[in-house]
Amino acid sequence: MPDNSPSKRYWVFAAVFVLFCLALFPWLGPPVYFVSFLFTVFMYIVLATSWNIIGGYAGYLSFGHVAFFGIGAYATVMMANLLNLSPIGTVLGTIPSGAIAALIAVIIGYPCLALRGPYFAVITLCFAFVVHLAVKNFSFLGGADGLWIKSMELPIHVSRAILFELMLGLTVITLLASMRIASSKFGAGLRAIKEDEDVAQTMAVNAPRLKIQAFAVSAFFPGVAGGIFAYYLTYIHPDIVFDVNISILIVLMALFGGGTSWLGPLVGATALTFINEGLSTFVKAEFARIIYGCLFIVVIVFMPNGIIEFFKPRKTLPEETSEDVAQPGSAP
Amino acid sequence: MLKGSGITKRFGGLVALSDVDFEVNRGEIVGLIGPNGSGKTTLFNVISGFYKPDGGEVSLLGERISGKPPHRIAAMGIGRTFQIVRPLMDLTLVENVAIAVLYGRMGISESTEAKDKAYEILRFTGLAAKAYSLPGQLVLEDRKRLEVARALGSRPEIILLDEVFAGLNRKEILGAIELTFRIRDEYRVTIFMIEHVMKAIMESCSRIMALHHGVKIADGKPEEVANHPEVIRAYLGADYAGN
Amino acid sequence: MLGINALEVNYQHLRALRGVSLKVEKSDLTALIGSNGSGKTTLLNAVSGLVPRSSGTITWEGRDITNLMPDAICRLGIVQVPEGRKLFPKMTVQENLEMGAYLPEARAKSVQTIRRVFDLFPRLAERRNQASGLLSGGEQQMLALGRSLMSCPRLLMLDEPSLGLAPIVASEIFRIVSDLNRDGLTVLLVSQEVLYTLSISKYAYLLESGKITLAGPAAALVEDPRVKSSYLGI
Amino acid sequence: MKTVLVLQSLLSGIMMGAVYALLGVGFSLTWGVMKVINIAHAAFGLIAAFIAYTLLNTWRIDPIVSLVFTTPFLFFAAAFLYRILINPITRAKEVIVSSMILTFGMAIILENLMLVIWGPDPRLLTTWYTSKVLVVGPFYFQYPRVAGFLMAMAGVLSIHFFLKKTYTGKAVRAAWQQSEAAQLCGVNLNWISTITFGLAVASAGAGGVAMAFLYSFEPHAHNLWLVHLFLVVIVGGVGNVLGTAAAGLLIGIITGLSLAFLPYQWVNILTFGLLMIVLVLRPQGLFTSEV
Amino acid sequence: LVALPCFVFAAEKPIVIGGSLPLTGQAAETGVWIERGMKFWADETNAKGGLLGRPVEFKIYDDESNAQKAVTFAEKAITVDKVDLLFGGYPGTAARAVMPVAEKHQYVYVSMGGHMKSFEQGYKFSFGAPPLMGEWWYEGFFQWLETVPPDKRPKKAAVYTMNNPIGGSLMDSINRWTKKLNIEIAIDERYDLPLPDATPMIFKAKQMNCDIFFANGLFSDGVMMIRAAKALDYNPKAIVQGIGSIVPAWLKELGKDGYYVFSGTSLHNKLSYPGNDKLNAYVKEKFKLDGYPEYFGFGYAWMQTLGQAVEGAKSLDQTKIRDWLRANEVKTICGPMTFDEKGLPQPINFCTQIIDGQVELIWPEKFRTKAPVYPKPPWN
Ligand SMILES: Nc1ncnc2c1ncn2[C@@H]1O[C@H](COP(=O)(O)OP(=O)(O)OP(=O)(O)O)[C@@H](O)[C@H]1O
Ligand SMILES: Nc1ncnc2c1ncn2[C@@H]1O[C@H](COP(=O)(O)OP(=O)(O)OP(=O)(O)O)[C@@H](O)[C@H]1O
Ligand SMILES: [Mg+2]
Ligand SMILES: [Mg+2]
Repeated sequence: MPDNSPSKRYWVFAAVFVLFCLALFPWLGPPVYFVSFLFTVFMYIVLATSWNIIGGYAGYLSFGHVAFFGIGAYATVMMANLLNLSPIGTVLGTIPSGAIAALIAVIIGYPCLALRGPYFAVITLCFAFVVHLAVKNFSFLGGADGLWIKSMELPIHVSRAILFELMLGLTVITLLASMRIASSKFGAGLRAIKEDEDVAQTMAVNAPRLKIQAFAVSAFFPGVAGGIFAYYLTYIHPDIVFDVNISILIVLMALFGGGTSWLGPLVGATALTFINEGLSTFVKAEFARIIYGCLFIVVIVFMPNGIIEFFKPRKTLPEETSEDVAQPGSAP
Repeated sequence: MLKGSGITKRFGGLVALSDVDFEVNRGEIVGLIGPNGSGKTTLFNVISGFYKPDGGEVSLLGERISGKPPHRIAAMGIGRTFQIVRPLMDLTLVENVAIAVLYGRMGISESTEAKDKAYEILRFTGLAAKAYSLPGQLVLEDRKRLEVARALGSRPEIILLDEVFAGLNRKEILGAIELTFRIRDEYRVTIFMIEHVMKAIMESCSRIMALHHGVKIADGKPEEVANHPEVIRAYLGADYAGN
Repeated sequence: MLGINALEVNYQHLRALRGVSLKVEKSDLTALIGSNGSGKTTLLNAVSGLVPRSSGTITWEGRDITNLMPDAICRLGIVQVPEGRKLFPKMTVQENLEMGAYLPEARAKSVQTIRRVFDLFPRLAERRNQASGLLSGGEQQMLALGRSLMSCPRLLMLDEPSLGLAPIVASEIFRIVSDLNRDGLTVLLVSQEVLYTLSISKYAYLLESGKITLAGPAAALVEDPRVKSSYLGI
Repeated sequence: MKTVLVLQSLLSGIMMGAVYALLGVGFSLTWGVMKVINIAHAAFGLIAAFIAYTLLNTWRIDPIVSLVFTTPFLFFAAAFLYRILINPITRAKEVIVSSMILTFGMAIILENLMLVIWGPDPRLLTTWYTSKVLVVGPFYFQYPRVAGFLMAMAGVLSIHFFLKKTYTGKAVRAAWQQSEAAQLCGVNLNWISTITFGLAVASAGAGGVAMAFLYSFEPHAHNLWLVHLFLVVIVGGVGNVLGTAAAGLLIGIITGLSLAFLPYQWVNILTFGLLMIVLVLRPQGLFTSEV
Repeated sequence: LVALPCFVFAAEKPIVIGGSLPLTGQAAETGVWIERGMKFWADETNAKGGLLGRPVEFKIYDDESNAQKAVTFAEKAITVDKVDLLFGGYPGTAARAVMPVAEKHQYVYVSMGGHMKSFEQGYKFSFGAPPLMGEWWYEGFFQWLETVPPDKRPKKAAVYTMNNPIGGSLMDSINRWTKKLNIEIAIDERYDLPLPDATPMIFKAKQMNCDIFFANGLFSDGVMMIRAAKALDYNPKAIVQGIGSIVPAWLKELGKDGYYVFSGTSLHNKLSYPGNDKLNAYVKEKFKLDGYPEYFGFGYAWMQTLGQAVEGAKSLDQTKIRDWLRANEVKTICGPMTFDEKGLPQPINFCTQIIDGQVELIWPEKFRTKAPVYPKPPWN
C-alpha cells in the first residue's frame, strides 16, 4: 500500500537501520557462537513467519511444516553431493530445494487442504511422520545414517558469517512476502477463508486455489531455510531435520506472538528463542523448562490472542454472541 | 435467466428435493415458500453449489452451473445470503464486504478502492453508521442486512435471499420490502427469495413458488399461490385469512 | 410474581437496558414488544441470569434473585425458551426433553410430563429418537417449547417463538401458548408478531432502545397510535 | 500356521489398540465437548504410570490397585487446574488454539517435574505376572496385555454409559452442545466442566497405567503417546467415545497385522499413511461424530 | 578432603573443559553416567595435582539430547567460554554433528564418535578413545563363535535392528561374519523405536527355526523381546543383544530370564587394565553398584585420553595435543591405544555374556572371566 505518512517512513528507516546493524554484526569479530545463535533466531523467524501464511492467515494449522524444512535440507545436500556443487552452487541450490518443498506442498495440499480444522492439523502431522520415516528407510537418502555435506573451505567465522547473511536475507524476504500478502487481495481472501470458508466461497473467493497457493508459499521458505541449515550443520539426519518438535515449536512461536499479523511470528520466534537460550544458560535445564512452561500459561491466560494482540490498541472485542449459532445438521 | 430442471437431492433416505423445475427471469423478484423442512434452503444450496444435486441440472444464462464449485458459481454472478447468518466475526463490516468486492465481478483488486466501494454498499443497505464496527455488536436485523450487503458486494446477476425478513415487525418489514425493490432497481439484480413472512412476499414478489416435501406444488402469481388449496393446507393454514 | 426494577444491562460500550421496570403477575400472559435491537432478548437473558446485570433488581415472589446463577434461577421455576431455539443438536428428541427435566424436582415427575408434552405435540412423539438437529424448523420450535415445559415452569418466558416458522405452524404455536396460559401457566411472551401477541395477552409492555415507553392492558396497546404506526404498520 | 499368525497378530493388535482407546477417550471428551485440546493429557497418564511404578517398587502395590489412589488424585488435581487455568480461557475467541498453548505449557511443566522426581531413565512396570502367559489353544497372551485390555474395556464402557445413561453425563453432553440452553435447563456449567475435565484426566491415569504395561516409559514418553491420541481421536471422530474405542482397536489391528506381515520399519509408515488416506476419504473420522 | 585441592591450586587458573551432554531427554540416562565418569576423572586428576599443574574444571551444558543444541553448545564453549579443552559428547548423532564443528574450530575431540561413517569423513581432530563402534561390537562374539565346532554352530539367524545409526552400524560385523561362518540370515528387519510389540518378531523367528537371534537394540526393546521369547517359548542356541543387556537395569527387570545373553562392548569393568578396580570401588561406594556402568567408564576413558595427551604435549595447544595423540600410545582402562589416521585405535573385540547374574567377559580368551554357556538352556 503506498502510504508515505511520516510515521511509516520513520518505521521503514528504523527497520533498515536495524537490518544494517545486524548484517554488519558477524564481521565485527564476535564469538562465533553469537553468530550461530542469531542464525537460529533468523531460522525460526523464517519458519514461523512462513508457517503463519497458511496457519495464521488462512487458519489451517499445519503441524507438519518441519517436513518442508527437512525436504529442503535433504534436497540441498543430495543436490550438492550428486552434482558435486561448489559452495556457491550449493547456496543457489537451496532455491530449487525450496521449490521442491513447495511442489510437494502442492501435491499433498491438494487432498489435505480439503480437510478443515484439527483434521488438517493431524493429517499434516501424519505427513511429517511419513516423510521422516520414509527418509530414514531409503538408503539412497542416507537412511538412518544421515548425510554429510562438504563444508566451505573457509575459516569458521567467515563461513558462519556467510551463512548468517544468507539466513538474514531469507528472513527479510520472508517477512516482506508475509507483509505483502497480509495487505493484498490474496491476504484478504485467506482471512475470509480462515473466518468461514463457505461464506468466502459465496463471495467468489477461489478457496481451493488460494489455500494451495498459500500452502506452497509457506512451504517454499522453510525449504530454502532447510537447505541453508544443512549447510550450517554439515551433517543431517532425519531425526534432526524432521524432528516433529520443530513443527510444534514453530506453531507455538507464531501463535505465541499472535497469528493474525506478520509481526506476531517475528515477535514470537524471537522472544521464544531468546527466552529459551537465556533460561538454559542460567538455570538447570529441567527448571528452565518448567519456567518456560509457566510462560506459556501466563501468556495464554493474560494475552489469549498472542502478544501482538495484547499490545494492539483494542477494538472492542465482542463476546461470541450466541444468536443464531449454526447448528449441525442445518444447512449452511 | 436462472433455470433448473428435474432437481433431486437426497440425504440418506430423505428426499429433500424431488424433481423440481424452476425458472427465474431477469429483473423478476421470485418468492419461494413452503413449510419448514420442505427443502427451500436445500434448493438454494444446490443452486449455489454447496450441495451437488443427485439429479437434474441448474443453468445460469444458458450455461450449466451444477457441478461447479461454489466460488465459480459465485463468480458467475450468483450471490446468496445464509438463513443462519454467518458474518466474518473478526472483520469489520467494511472488511466483510470489501472481500466480496475484491473477489467479485466489480473488477476491483485494490484494497482501498474496495473498501470505498464496500462502504458505499453498506450505506445503501443502511449500515453506514456501523461500517467500522464488528458484526458481533449487531442485532439480528443488521446482521441480515450485512449478509445482503456482502452478497451485493460481488455484483451478482441474481441474488438468493434466505429469510432476510425473519424477526422483523410489520413496520420494519415495510423498510425491508423497500430495500428489496431498491436492490432490484439500483443494482439491476434479479431476486430469488425464501420467506415465511407472507406480507413481505405478497407485496414484493412478482411470482411465487411453493415447495412441500421437496415437491413443487404451486408456481404463479402471488394471489394464485396464496389461494392454492394445497398451499393453504400445508403452509398457510385456515386462519391465514385472519392474519 | 416477577418484578423488575430499574434494571440496567451493559454490553461493553453499549447500554442495552437503561432502567427497565416491569411486572409479571401470576397466571397472566404478559407481552413484551419492541423493535429490533430494543433489548427484549437482553431483558429475558438478564432475568435468566445469562447476562451480567449492571444495576437494578429482579425479584421473584418477593425474593431478590438479581445475582443468582442461571441454574439457580431455573431451579426457582423461571424457564426461558430462548431465541433461536438452542436445542442440543446431537441429542435425540427424547434426550432433549429429558434435559429439560434435569433438576431433581422435575426429574421426579418427568414420566408424566413427557407424556403430556407428547400429547401436546404428537409430532415430537413420532420423532422421539431423531437427533434434534435434523428436525425441521417448526419441529425444533415445538421441541424447545416442550423442553421448557419439562422443567415444570412456574414462569415461562418465550423469545420470538414464531421466528422463521411457516404461518401455519406459527399460529399453532401461539394457540398452544395461549392454551397453556389458560391452564394457569404464567407467561412472558416476546414477539414481533405484535398483533397476534397482543390479541392473546393480558398486559403488555413496549420496549424501545432499552426503555419501557408504554405499558398497559394489551387491548389498550393495540389501539395506541404509536403502536399502530410503528409496529402494526397500519 | 499362517492363520494362527494372523489371528495372533490380530488379537495382540486389539489388545494394544484398546489401550490407545482408553487413553484416547478422555482426550476426545475434552476436545469434543469443551473444545479444549489437552496436550497435557498423556503427561497426566504418564504421572499415573510413574506413581504406579513407585508404589509397586516401594510397597509392592499392584499397578491396577494403584489406580484407586491415582485416579481420584488426578481427578482433583485436574479439577483444580481446570478451575484456576482452563476455565478462564474456555470463553476465549479461539478456545482450541488457546487451550493447546496453555496445556502445552502444562505438559512441559509436568514432564520436567517428572524428570526432577523420577529422573530420565526408562522404566518398565514389572509385576509378578509380567512374564506370565495365558495360553488359549495356539495363542499366547502376556498377562499385562490382557490386564491392559480389560482395564481399557472397563474404562471406555463406563465412560460411555456415564455419558449416555446418567443425567450428569447427559448434562455434560448438553452443556457443550449448547451451553446457554443447558444453563437454562438448570445445569451448573462450572460444575459440569470441572467434572468433565477431571474425569477425562482421571481416565488418562488409567490409560497411562495400561500403556505402561505395554511399553517402557520415561518422562518424555508422553509426546509419542500424544501422537497416538491424536490419531485415535481423529479417526474415531472427535468427541465420540465409542468411535474412539473403535478407532483404537482399528489402529491396533492395522499395527498388529502389519507387524506380522511387513518388515518392521514399514509399519509406522503404513499406519500413518493409512490414516492419511482415511482422513482424506472420510474427513470427519470413520465414525460419525457425536458428543 | 574435597576442599583441599582448591586451596592448593588457589593461585593457578583452572583449565576449563567444556561441551555438552544429554543430561535430559532421550539419551539422558547414559549422559548422566558419562558426566559422573568425567567428574570422577577430574577429582582424581585434581587430587594428583591437576593437569600441567593447573586444576581442571568442567563447564557442562545440557543439550537435551538434541543434536542441533549440541552443536550450538560446542560453539558456545569454544567461542564464548573460550574453554581450554572440549570434551567428548554423546550420543552418536550428536557426536556426528559436533565432530565437524570441532574440526572447524580445530579442537581435539575425544569421544565415542558416530560410528565408522563419521570417522571416514577425514577429520583430523577427532579421536575415538575408545570409540563406541557398532562395526566392532560383535567382533568378539563371532571370533568366539568361530571356535565352536561347525556342527554345533547355529545355522539360521534372525536379525532385528533398530533403525538408527547405531543399529545400522551393528550390521557390518553380522554381515561379514555370517557369510564367513555360513550362517543364513533368514530374517533381517529394522524397527523404529519405541518398539510397539515384540511378539510377532519372536513368532516369525520361531516359525522359521532361527537358532540364533540378534536383537540389535537398546534396553527397553531388548527387554520386550526377551519377554516375548519366553512367552512364546522360543529357544535359539544363542541370543545376542546389542546394547541394552549390559546395563544394570537389565537383570533388575528380567531376573533369570535375562541370563545367557551375549553382547559386545569396548570396555568392561572386569578388564584387568589398571584403573578399573578404582572405578569399581568408587561406584560401589557411591552408587552401590557391582562394577561400574559402561558409560561411566566411557566418560572416564575419554577424559583419561585427553588428559594424557595434554600432559604428553605439555601444552594446551590443540594442534600439539592432536599431534601427540597421533604419535603416542595412551593407556586407558580399556587397554593401551594408538590411533590411525582416522583417529581410531585397533578394533576392540570384547564379548560379554550374562552368567549367573553377572556380566562376564568371555572373549578374548585371555580376559575370560567365565566360560560361555552355549547353547542357551531352554526357558525354565
Ligand atoms: N446436510 C443435511 N443432512 C441431512 N439432512 C438435511 C441436511 N440439510 C437439510 N436436511 C434435511 O432436508 C430437509 C429440508 O431442509 P431445508 O433446510 O431445505 O428446509 P427449509 O425448507 O429451508 O426449512 P426452513 O423453512 O425451516 O428453513 C429437512 O428435513 C432437513 O432436516
Ligand atoms: N453479546 C452482545 N454484545 C454486545 N452487544 C450486544 C450483545 N447482544 C446484544 N447486543 C446489543 O444489545 C442491544 C439489544 O439487543 P437484543 O438482542 O436484546 O435486542 P432484541 O430486542 O431482542 O432484538 P431482536 O428483535 O433483533 O431480537 C442491541 O443493540 C444489540 O446490538
Ligand atoms: Mg431454510
Ligand atoms: Mg431478540
